[in-house]
Amino acid sequence: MKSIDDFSRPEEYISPLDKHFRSVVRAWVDKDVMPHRREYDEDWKEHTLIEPAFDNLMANRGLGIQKALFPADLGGWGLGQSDYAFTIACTLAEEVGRADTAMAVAFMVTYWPLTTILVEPHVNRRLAAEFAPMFCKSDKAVFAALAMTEPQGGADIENMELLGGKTIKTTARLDGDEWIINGHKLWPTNTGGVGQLFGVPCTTRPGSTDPNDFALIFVPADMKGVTQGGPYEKAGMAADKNGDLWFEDVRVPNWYRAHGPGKDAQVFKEIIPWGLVGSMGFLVGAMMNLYEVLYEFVSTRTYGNRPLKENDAIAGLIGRIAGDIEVCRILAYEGARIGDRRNRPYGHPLYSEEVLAKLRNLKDFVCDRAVENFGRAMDVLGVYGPDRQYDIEKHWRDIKIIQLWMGGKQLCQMEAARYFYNCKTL
Amino acid sequence: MKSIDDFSRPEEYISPLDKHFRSVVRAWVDKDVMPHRREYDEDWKEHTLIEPAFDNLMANRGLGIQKALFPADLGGWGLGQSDYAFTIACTLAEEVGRADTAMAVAFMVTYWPLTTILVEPHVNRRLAAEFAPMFCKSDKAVFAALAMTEPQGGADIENMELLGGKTIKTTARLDGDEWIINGHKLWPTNTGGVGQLFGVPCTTRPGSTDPNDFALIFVPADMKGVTQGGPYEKAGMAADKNGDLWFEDVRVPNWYRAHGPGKDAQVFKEIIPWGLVGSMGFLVGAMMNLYEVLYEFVSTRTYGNRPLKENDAIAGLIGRIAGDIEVCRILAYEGARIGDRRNRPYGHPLYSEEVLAKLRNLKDFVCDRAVENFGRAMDVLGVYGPDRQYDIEKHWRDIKIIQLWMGGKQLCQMEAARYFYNCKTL
Amino acid sequence: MHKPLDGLFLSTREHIDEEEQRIVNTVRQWADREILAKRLTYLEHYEQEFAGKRGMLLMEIGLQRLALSEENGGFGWNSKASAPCLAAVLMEIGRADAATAYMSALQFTTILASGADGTSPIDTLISRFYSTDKPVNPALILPGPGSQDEQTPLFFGRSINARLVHEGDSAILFGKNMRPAGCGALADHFCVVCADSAGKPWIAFVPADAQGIQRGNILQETGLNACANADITFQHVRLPREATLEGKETVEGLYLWLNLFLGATSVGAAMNFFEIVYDWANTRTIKGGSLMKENPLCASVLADVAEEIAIARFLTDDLARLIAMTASPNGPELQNVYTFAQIVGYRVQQGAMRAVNRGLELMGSAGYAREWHAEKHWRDIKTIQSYLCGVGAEVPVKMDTARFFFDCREI
Amino acid sequence: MHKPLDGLFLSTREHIDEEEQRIVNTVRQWADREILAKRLTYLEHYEQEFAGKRGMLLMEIGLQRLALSEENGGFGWNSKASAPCLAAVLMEIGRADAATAYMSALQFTTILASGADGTSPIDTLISRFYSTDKPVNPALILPGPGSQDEQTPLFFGRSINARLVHEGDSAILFGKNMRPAGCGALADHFCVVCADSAGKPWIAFVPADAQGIQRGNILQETGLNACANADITFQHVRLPREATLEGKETVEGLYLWLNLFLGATSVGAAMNFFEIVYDWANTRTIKGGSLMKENPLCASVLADVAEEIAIARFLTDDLARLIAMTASPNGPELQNVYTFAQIVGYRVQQGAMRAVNRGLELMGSAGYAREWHAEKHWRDIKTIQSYLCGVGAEVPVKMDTARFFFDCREI
Repeated sequence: MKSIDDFSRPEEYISPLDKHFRSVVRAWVDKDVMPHRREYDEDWKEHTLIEPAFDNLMANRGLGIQKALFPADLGGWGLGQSDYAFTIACTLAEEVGRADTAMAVAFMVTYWPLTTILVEPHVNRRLAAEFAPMFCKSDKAVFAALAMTEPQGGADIENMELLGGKTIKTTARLDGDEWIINGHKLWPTNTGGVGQLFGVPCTTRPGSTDPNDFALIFVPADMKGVTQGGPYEKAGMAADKNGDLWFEDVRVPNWYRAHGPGKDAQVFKEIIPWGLVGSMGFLVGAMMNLYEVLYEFVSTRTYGNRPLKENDAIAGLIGRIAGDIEVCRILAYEGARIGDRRNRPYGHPLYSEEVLAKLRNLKDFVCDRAVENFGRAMDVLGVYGPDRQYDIEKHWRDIKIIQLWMGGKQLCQMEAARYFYNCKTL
Repeated sequence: MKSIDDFSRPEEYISPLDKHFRSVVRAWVDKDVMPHRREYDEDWKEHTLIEPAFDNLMANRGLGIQKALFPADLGGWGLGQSDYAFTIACTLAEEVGRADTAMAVAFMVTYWPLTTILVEPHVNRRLAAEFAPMFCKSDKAVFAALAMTEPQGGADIENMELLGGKTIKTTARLDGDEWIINGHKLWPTNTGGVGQLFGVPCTTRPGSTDPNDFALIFVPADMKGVTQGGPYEKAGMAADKNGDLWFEDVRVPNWYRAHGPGKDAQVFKEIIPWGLVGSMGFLVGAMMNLYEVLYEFVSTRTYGNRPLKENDAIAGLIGRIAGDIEVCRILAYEGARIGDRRNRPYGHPLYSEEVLAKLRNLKDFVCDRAVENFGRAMDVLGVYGPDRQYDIEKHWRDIKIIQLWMGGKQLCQMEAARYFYNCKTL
Repeated sequence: MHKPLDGLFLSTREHIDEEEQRIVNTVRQWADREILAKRLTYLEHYEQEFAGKRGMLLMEIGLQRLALSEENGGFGWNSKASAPCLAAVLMEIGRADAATAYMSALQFTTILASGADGTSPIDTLISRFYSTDKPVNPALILPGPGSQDEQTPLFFGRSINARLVHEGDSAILFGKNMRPAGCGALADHFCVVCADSAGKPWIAFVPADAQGIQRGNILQETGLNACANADITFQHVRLPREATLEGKETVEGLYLWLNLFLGATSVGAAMNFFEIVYDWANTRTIKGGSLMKENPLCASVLADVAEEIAIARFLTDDLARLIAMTASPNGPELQNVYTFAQIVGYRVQQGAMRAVNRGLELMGSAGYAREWHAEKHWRDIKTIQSYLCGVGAEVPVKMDTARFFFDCREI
Repeated sequence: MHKPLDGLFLSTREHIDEEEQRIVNTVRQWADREILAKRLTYLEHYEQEFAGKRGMLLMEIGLQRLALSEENGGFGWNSKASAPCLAAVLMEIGRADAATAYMSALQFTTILASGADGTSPIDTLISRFYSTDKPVNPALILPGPGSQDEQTPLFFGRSINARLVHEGDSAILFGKNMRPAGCGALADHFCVVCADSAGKPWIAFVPADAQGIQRGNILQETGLNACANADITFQHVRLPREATLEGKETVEGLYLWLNLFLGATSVGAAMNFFEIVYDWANTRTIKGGSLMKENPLCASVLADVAEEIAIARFLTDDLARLIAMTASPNGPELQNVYTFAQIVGYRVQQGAMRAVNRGLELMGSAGYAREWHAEKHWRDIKTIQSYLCGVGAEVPVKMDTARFFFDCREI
């Protein structure tokens, strides 16, 4: 049998650490996730099964991967300094996403706000030192969240290009050496009770489009005035809790702001590429699992009394699925490399229109292929397609949300169009 | 305006020579092809306009690019020895294909049979020396052809994996120190009167599937017994002449066979990756031109009295077209790199199932996107879509043939399925 | 949304008379009052409240006897001419709840595929079974995937996994761990496509209380959650001979009805999805203030939603009319209508699914949250689509199509 | 191929009577005998031989007067109720030659969009124009792309590039370098969508010999080569007032007919493409010996060809029936049918195009060589599709759809 590792990657881009990361995470997946993932849907509220698995991946008592971005001298692995940070992120997203994309997103979103203060060239040493113990010394999985979305406006915050933050309703007011934060966020990954640190985009002057008025402020969940609602019930992605988040006169030290006026808006733009590359990694991972399941099914079940895969028409159909996985994997790693080129002479900064538009386009493309191919695969399984025991239907429910998040498909389309056609009014 | 060069390529793969090749070919395209290409359709039989342009590209009096693969000591440029041979081929295919994919295929197919004797590690010095003067010293464009297809069987010859050559009807019989060749080929690029050297796949034992009985023999067009019919009239691709080719007791020296028993079958398999990467390059080039034309149209023509591109729905549609071009370009260069990895420890030989299946898949994918996007673009132009002055409809007619050649879409699908699902009976 | 759907989604229905339309309207009222108006309640207390509503539909409104012949105590919508009316009714139920419609679709399929002529023994048998004051839960066991290690009789490539042996006046049924298209866990009867020892296909009507039936564990499935499913084993299940019906044409007839009824079910569900999206697009703002529906890109996605549903509904109506036409002496032949039923059936599911997938793109997390109900339609329709495929996605239908149009003999 | 197409591609046509069917059959005989049987000859000597065949169709068989009212000397297929028959006739012509059918489609559109009531002045005017013994070449100038540097009146977003000024009993027409949807170079008349000074749309019927008309050079276009096209300029072209018709509804009506007729034309061409593919698949061998049609992958491509055509034909028939239904007092409203006509029109072209694109995949170089004729259908249908889009691909139709279904006001 061909293995999932036979799908192409751009070999010249791969980190020397890739093999190591991949193998330890895959071992964890096979031991801690695969045997239980079919029960995750019923565990959406309590995370009785899910939490221990996270501990084994993220915390000190397990692989300890939650410290990866922190500088080595603060107890982390120093991946924030790596030339391959995006490529490794893609690898991790793939390996965890293969088992459960919700788990992958919950785990990786923990890095998300931290990229703004831990990844070269934007390391904020003081904040890094402040939060390092929380992540590097814990025997429990510790989750962070990026609290973007607000009740009105949906994807508006992600639409920084167009709106410049003018719709942000969450406010930060400087009072002496403290920020006072007020606002209501909803749906961030790692809320619903699990988040322990929030990166909170807010405005210092409501209605302003001046980037200097945009602030990204870190708020530990145990500060007074922070309230997390319970998790929403969703069609899938049970391992990722989402809920409401209220900030009521929450006070944090003034140096909890990521970088300061102007720079905050820039680093906020720079998180988008991470989210897009991660999304592609999740999808490719899920599709690699799709391939494994499908391979087994088409080899053992029959049409016309011959294995499905030996019927030329079905072979054509499943061949297209495998071919799309191949294509998407190449694109995901090319996307990761676009990120890793950020510090190179022939690369572009993460906040550049070029990087944002190209990654939006690739993410949109990979999402479409994933939605299409999981749907097709369920039909190949036919009466067995909707059965959770066959593992495809869970992915089918889960991956649709990847298409919908971060502003969804239409925002991707608009950013790509703006870039390629120099549109002025979209 | 964004330029066509803003579409992504994997920067780490690009040859140091890329910039040079690209600029000289683009200058030739803009001077010798662009002003005349709208008249090429009527020039399909005579090539009155087309031939001088070829001379300027290929022959000594022009860029002399037809000698590129020959070793430097034989008067060529030595690209057969380059680590970037596939990547450069992709670049050339792109640049010429941007103007006219038929021209691109006619020019590049000249290299096609020659790859089997001029590219490392399969250089046949004696044959190289024999044919070098023909290509390196001419002031006229000199065309070679690979005469595969036979009247019955269609794509059967390209389907070597399955049929092992058993359907080949063209025979080669050794008579003393000469091969005697008999057979009928049709549709090869660069026949219809223009071919001066043919690579002829034939069998030394009709009906055999033994690779040792497969022979690839070079036949100059002026040998006794070689007859070329006139060019067929086609829906497009006027710069590429195709016709019938008859061999009647044609005698060539026995050392005109590419390499010998076994090895010939292997090098014949190895031509397929060249054809597939070239095909992708042609398509990406044509799509880059599509982007140029479309950009202009959507910027100057209106819907709702605003430029088409400023309507969000049309922007979404044309954004998808640009996004697909981006995707296809990444895939084409990744495909080229798969070829250029052939001599590397982490690469695979050109004849391997892995390389063939993956490139078939990529080519199939890029073809589908091209057919789809040219069709869509014509509709964006609406009443102007079918007008040759807008340059898209010609590409639309031309690129469909790229989907159909080399065994067509279904053969690609089958090879990919066989590889990914280990199918035994397809 | 406060617009009549009929005014939006045109139909070429001309075969429904006033009496029939009254029944359609009654079902619509049931849907509006009993289900749609109370939907959020059901989300929390599904089991308790919802089952009763289905009872009201089947018993009080009487839908369980709708497709039974008048001779056997039914409403008499038991002929091919009733196809448009039955489809119209299922659209209305599907709009309220796809699972409820799905079960009625299986009921109708069972009844009509078995002839429903009012006189044959099997019709009498089935009619008696359905003439009860409790909702009957039906399940279908169709030809579908085979297993690597066994050769089965085939219905156009699909494996027939149940075997039938006739013994005098009895028929004995065998089959191991067969996967029904839904409802296996709660079925009161099975309608089973099986094969005799010569490989010829039959349909068998199997009451669930017959001796020798084993059910597997309840499966967790994507959608149609009210149609709890489980694998079924028949171990020497003895039936009266009149509970079986012979022939390839019988099975073709079954698919013909099934495609129509499941098409109507999914179109109904998709129409309610349209209503949800309509409300969303008419209240949601984007880009800091403008209504979503006024953005051309969003509008083009909305158009996709409406277009796919409109086309799916047209095609469903076309299929219903074609079936009705086969009742007339100059009507088209069964083999022909069978092929079209397969094509239309698969295209309708595909269209409905695309409509929902596109609509969800605009709803962000609301599309995904249970609360908004959009995701239920998405899961339900997908489940119906996969069930109907049987195995190999659309390939079996493609093979049917090529066989008919191009005279293929070996595929 | 030696099978009757009607037996393969079912239709739900019920509105064609025997008399009407006879005309359809006559056209089919013309197609078979005069065109299909002699196709290879035409390839070489198109101009000389082919024009005469169109004359035979229009004059001897009389199709030029088919859609004229009886009052004005026509056959009387001039009402909405004739939609199914007219579509059926166009399918038969399209099967023989899309360009010939295209020109008839433009004739029918001109006549029916102008009322064709047998009494109005414009109907009389047009009828007189068509009552000649030479084939009339029609051209349409539709709303479409605008130019960056000018604001034009709009028909639902599409630019109306011709202007109309009324002066007493005359109407004066202006317009510069306008691109007709085919036939501009050889038109005997133009049917022009134009706008008055208030921006209100009109239709104008313009004989080509009117003063002030300039034609540009003949364009080289993808397909429909017999419909030689050229840009048209109207410089103060004076028409009698009765050659103009007012109102948005008039233009909606024009699109409604155009979508139906071009749909029928493309479906007809696609059906002949089906016949070509049928023959190919039944003779071509692959994989060293087996018939192409017996390979499941090829069969699934063949199925796509048949399926797309079958669905396109169904939808065309549906649209024809819907139009016929508007003739009855309880029929659907124009705005509604307009939207469906746009949807169906675009889907039919898309389906026909996909059928051909898929079929070509199997034909290798034969699909591409002029000799096999497959490529002509491919070019012709693509040309019709692009013409019908007008500008912006399917976006204008999507906007129409969203506007109707979701009450958008600003798009």
